[in-house]
Amino acid sequence: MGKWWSILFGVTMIACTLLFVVSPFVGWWLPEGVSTHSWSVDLLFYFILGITGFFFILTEALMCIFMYRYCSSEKAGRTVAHAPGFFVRTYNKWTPPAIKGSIAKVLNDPHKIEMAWTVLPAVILLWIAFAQVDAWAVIKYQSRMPRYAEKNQEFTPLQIDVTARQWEWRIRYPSSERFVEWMTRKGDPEILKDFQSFAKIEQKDDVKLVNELHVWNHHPAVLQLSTRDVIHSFNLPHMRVKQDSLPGKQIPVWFTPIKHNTIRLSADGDVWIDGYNPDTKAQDRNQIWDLSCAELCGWGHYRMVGRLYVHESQQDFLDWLKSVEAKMLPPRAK
Amino acid sequence: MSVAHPAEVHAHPEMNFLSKYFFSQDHKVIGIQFLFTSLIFLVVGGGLALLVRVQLAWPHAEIPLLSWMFQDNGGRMPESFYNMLFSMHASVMIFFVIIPVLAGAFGNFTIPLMIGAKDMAFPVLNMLSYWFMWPAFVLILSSFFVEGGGPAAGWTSYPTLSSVAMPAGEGLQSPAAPNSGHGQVLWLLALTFVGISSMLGSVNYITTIINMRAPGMTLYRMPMTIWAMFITAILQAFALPVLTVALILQTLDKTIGTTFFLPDGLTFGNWITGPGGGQTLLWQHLFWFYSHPAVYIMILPSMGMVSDIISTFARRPLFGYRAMIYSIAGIAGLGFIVWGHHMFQSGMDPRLGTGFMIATIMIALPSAIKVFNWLGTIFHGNIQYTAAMLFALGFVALFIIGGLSGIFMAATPVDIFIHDTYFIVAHIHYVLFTSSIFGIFAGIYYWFPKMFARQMNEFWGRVHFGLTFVLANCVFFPMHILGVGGLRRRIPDITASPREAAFMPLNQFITISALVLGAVQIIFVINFFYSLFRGKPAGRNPWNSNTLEWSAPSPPPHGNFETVPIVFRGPYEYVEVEGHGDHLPQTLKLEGPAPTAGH
Amino acid sequence: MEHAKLEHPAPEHESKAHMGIPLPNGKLAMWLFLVTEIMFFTALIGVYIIIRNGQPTVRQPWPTPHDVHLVEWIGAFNTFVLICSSLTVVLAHWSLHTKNVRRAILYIGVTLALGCVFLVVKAFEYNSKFAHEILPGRIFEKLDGPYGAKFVRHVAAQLQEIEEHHPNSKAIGQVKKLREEIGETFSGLSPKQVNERIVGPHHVKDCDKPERSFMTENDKGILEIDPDLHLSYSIPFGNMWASCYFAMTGFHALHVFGGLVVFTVILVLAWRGLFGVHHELMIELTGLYWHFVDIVWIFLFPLLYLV
Amino acid sequence: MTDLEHKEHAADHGPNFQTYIAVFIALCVGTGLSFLANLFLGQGAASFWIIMAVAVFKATLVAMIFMHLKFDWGRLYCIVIPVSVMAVMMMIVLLPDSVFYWHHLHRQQETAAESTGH
Repeated sequence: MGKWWSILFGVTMIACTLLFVVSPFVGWWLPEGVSTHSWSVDLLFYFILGITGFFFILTEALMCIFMYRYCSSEKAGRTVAHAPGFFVRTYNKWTPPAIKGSIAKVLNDPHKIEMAWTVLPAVILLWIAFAQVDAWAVIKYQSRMPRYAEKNQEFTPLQIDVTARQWEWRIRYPSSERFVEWMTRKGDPEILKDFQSFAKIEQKDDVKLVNELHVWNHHPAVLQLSTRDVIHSFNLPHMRVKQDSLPGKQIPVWFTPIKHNTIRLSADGDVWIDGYNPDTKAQDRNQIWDLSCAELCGWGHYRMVGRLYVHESQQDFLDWLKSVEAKMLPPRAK
Repeated sequence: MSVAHPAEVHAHPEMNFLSKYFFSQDHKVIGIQFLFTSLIFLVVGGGLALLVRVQLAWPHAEIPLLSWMFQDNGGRMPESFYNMLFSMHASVMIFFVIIPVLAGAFGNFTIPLMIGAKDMAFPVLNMLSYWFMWPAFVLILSSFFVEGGGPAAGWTSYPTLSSVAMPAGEGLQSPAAPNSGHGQVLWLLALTFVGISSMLGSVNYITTIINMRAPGMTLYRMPMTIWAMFITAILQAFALPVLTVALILQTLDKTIGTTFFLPDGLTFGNWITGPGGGQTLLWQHLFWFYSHPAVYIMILPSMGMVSDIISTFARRPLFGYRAMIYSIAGIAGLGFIVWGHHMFQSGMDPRLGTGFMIATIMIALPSAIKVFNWLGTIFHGNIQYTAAMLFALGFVALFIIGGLSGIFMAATPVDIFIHDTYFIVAHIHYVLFTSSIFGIFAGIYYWFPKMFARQMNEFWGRVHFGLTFVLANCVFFPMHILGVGGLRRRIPDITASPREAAFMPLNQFITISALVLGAVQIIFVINFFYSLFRGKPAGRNPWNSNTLEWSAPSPPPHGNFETVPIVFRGPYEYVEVEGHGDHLPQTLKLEGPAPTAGH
Repeated sequence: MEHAKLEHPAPEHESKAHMGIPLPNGKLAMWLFLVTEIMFFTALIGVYIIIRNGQPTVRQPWPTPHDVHLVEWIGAFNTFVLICSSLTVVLAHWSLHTKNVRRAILYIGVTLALGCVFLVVKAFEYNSKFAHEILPGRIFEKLDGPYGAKFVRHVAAQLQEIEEHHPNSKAIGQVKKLREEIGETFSGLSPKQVNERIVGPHHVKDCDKPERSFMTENDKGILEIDPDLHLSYSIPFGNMWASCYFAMTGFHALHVFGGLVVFTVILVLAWRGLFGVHHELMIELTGLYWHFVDIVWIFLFPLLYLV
Repeated sequence: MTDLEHKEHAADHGPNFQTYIAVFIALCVGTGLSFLANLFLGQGAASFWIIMAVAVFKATLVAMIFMHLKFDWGRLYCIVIPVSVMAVMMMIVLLPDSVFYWHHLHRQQETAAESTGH
């Protein structure tokens, strides 16, 4: 009867493991990674998944085997025929060791086993920990973020101001004129100042949109994140970006897309198709990338969802920016 | 160098019903009081969880039983009500179920019995620590019924969502979240009372364990339960005051217009808040400075109890007794320097994040040692599958999952994706439900004979375990998959984003499992109450356990032991000895050469 | 492992009633209680340090004691009072130890009196804060936008009251002039200029400097001439200061009050003739608590009044 | 054994009257010193360190002599040391985040904003 329990444990654990094996094939898995961050984040995820998976299977299997093997038999009652010495020796010195051979040398000294299963996991855990440091630094450290090109050969990141409020993302882009100046007049101290003050000072001809984040492919984008009311969390799951925005603070976030999902439908018009899949050349729901809020921010939290549009090239982005500007009301005369 | 103290426990005269069961100063009665009140709250918290699950699985359907409350909303649950549900579910489960049961009920019941004391060091203080819970009970329950309903800012209650208040004279309702008004203030006050109660308890526990042990009960002869309770009490003494300060400051923010957690000039609709100067991150730091150690407060006692139970029913000495103690102490020590891992994405200095990450990942080490030691204990054992043992083994099997999934979130880059998704929900429930609550179940099945002098029905106990074990995995394991898929937590309607809507089938499976899991607990309730009155009478020591409490009569009278027990050996010497079987109680003095404890 | 040191060799002591360290339970528990209290005040002081230093702007300084009507010597006097009370309570314990019960009661009485003096001084301090509206949420600290207009209206009302109730003030001339300048429509002067008139050009913070000042270097603000007038002025981070001040000193005062209750109980016991040498432990524990309250003030005084 | 008993003996007696008075005088002098430091040096790094050092010194004196910690040290160190460590850690560990990091970020942005003349 007792052995039945180890089978129940075993079957349940196997079912759990199988779920992890099967679900990627059903589409319940990491969303497609489309930024430079996603490569390192996913790699580390699989790295940890491998190690933890191995130890999960190892320990659960050992446990089920022990539960099966050392089940008290009804007949024998509560007494054990003979206890192997190396456990008893931990507490008592009466029973002689029972196991012989080379393994016995380790096993017979419980301190050695304990050292072994302390040091080995410690090394593995430290390895896991230090494997993370660089990826984290690249994604989050201020000092590692792309900054304004101070020399001509560098390239300037796109800078966007994102302000969260209950329950929408308000996104502010530089005007097309200003944008072109940023991108062309590199190394100019005047432009540097303008670039650095963009997040602090709003100008009348800035382009403002709600819940629509536009960037272009293979170019770093720096988002200046702030909030007007409560804590929100800027979450781009496909880009592996997540950062809380704090009331009263401004936090830069960056990423570089490696895939685009937006294309111009007609050469002369301003109609853009999103969810465009470069492989199948068609609109695809999986290519609709969301920009959501990941931190509870009130009752509308769940529907604080915007969209991310990645254009194919800088020119496409500029075209789009101009098409939005054209639709905007002309700024009031000064 | 021990000192004889005057008897702290005076002879108890015959008492009437009220002073015996309500205003009792007897640690056992207080423990049982904690147990009963907390089990009632377990039902409340479980009910809230089931409502949460129902809403998640069928977001556009009417809510059964409660739809009359939401006539304006077409019978569907409003979003703010959903937020209230999960906030209260977490608060109730953490502060009114797990902590009171583990520290309050089992701590009170086991500590004097297992160290061989007559009672706690300060019985009146002990009684007060229970009665300080009552204002908390009343406040937290009344928060459901005040204007605006209960708090809806999550159990973490992050400002400014929770703490922003209307301009002076416009009431307490919050412009950010309609629920976070009166309900929030009541919640804050209730938690303050819980904190005071726990602080009183922890001072008492530490004093009792240090100074009230029976002769011969050296520190390294204490059972793991006592070690765990001891270290838990230390954690509470150090961490709780910080939470108390945070709660008081947020209450002041909410009521009299201070701005500790409120920066300047925020905009809510048409209203701009006045000058501030506070910091929202400060709350998170203070809150997690307590609440991360609180996670260990919620798991360490379970670990201790499980160690005792596994050793008893495997009829083997606990493997690596000292390593177990050191690893508990290590978890507790490291637990104070890892709170930042809740805040990796919060806007904290990312360089601090690196430091916190390394400390956090290293905390998996003592946990791993404990798991290996439990496995080492059942290795070559003679395992008896009682209900208590099954829950203890279930604890080990599922704590492994909870521990391993923690590494994902401790790793900062992976946490960027995992943070605030269902992965964390899976993790906390593997640690808190399938570990802490399994430990509680194991403890109840194990100590029930000592508490009430009757045994619970073993057959139904095993049925209860089998169903709970399988269903708990059905409920919580798929949440890992949801998290890996990036499903955000704390959202009432996953169809708001098409990407997340794909997880609907899995969500519905989880909900159905959760409903069945809830129903299965009825077996336990019936078994509990039936056994209370009709159960098989238990002798002093139905499990042939070695620890000290089993040498007292069942139930132990006031003063616990007939004579002061004298301890001669460690708690886990389940070793075959000529003429004694494998049962060597701690009070047993063997003839011949004294059994050196090996250490 | 520090606990190992607590352990004592078992076998010889099996006849004794308990294991444990040679400290009475009460003393151990009192120290553990003090541990929770230390963490409590640490968190409060930590919050204060973070809030005070965490202000990102350099132009808006944290208020000086002068800005918020805090008088250093009163704080120093209160420190002295508490130190005296610490001495008397320890002497009470010492007297009881040397079996001199009457002197112990006397010392306890003096301690109670000193504690009361502390609270009375504190009450006067609080009263002056209330009178000058230095309360959380009531202090004007920004003079831009709608806050500025509110500030001018508030000052105008205060000026009117001064004219009515304090016509003999030294600064009455300036008060009348300022009220005229503000005018009926509250638009005569900008809020920053009104603030400058009140505090004087030397005391205006950088962030509150008006763009055009009508005051010369030699002009004095109204409050410089008559500091007792109840006039609001801009205190950057004043609300935050007041929040911290009241939270910290308030909880400290509550602890002082708790100590006074215990001393009163002891005196009542003594009055009924129940107090004796067997209360030595109780006096020692009360003393431990009282010294802790003293230590908290030893840190609060410099943190709030001096640095 | 005798050593411990001796210690207990000492704890019973504690310091004598003269010690208490000496400590009291030291505390008063300390208070005066910090008051004067503030009066003459004003607010600045020098007076800050003097005043805080005096405060720590005073607190140590009260704890050691008045609270008899010096005599109970052998039994209470395992409570006092951890709480001191925790208390100091609690205050220091928040500084890098809540103070320095945001000072740094904000100053960068502010100088950028000011340099454009707004």
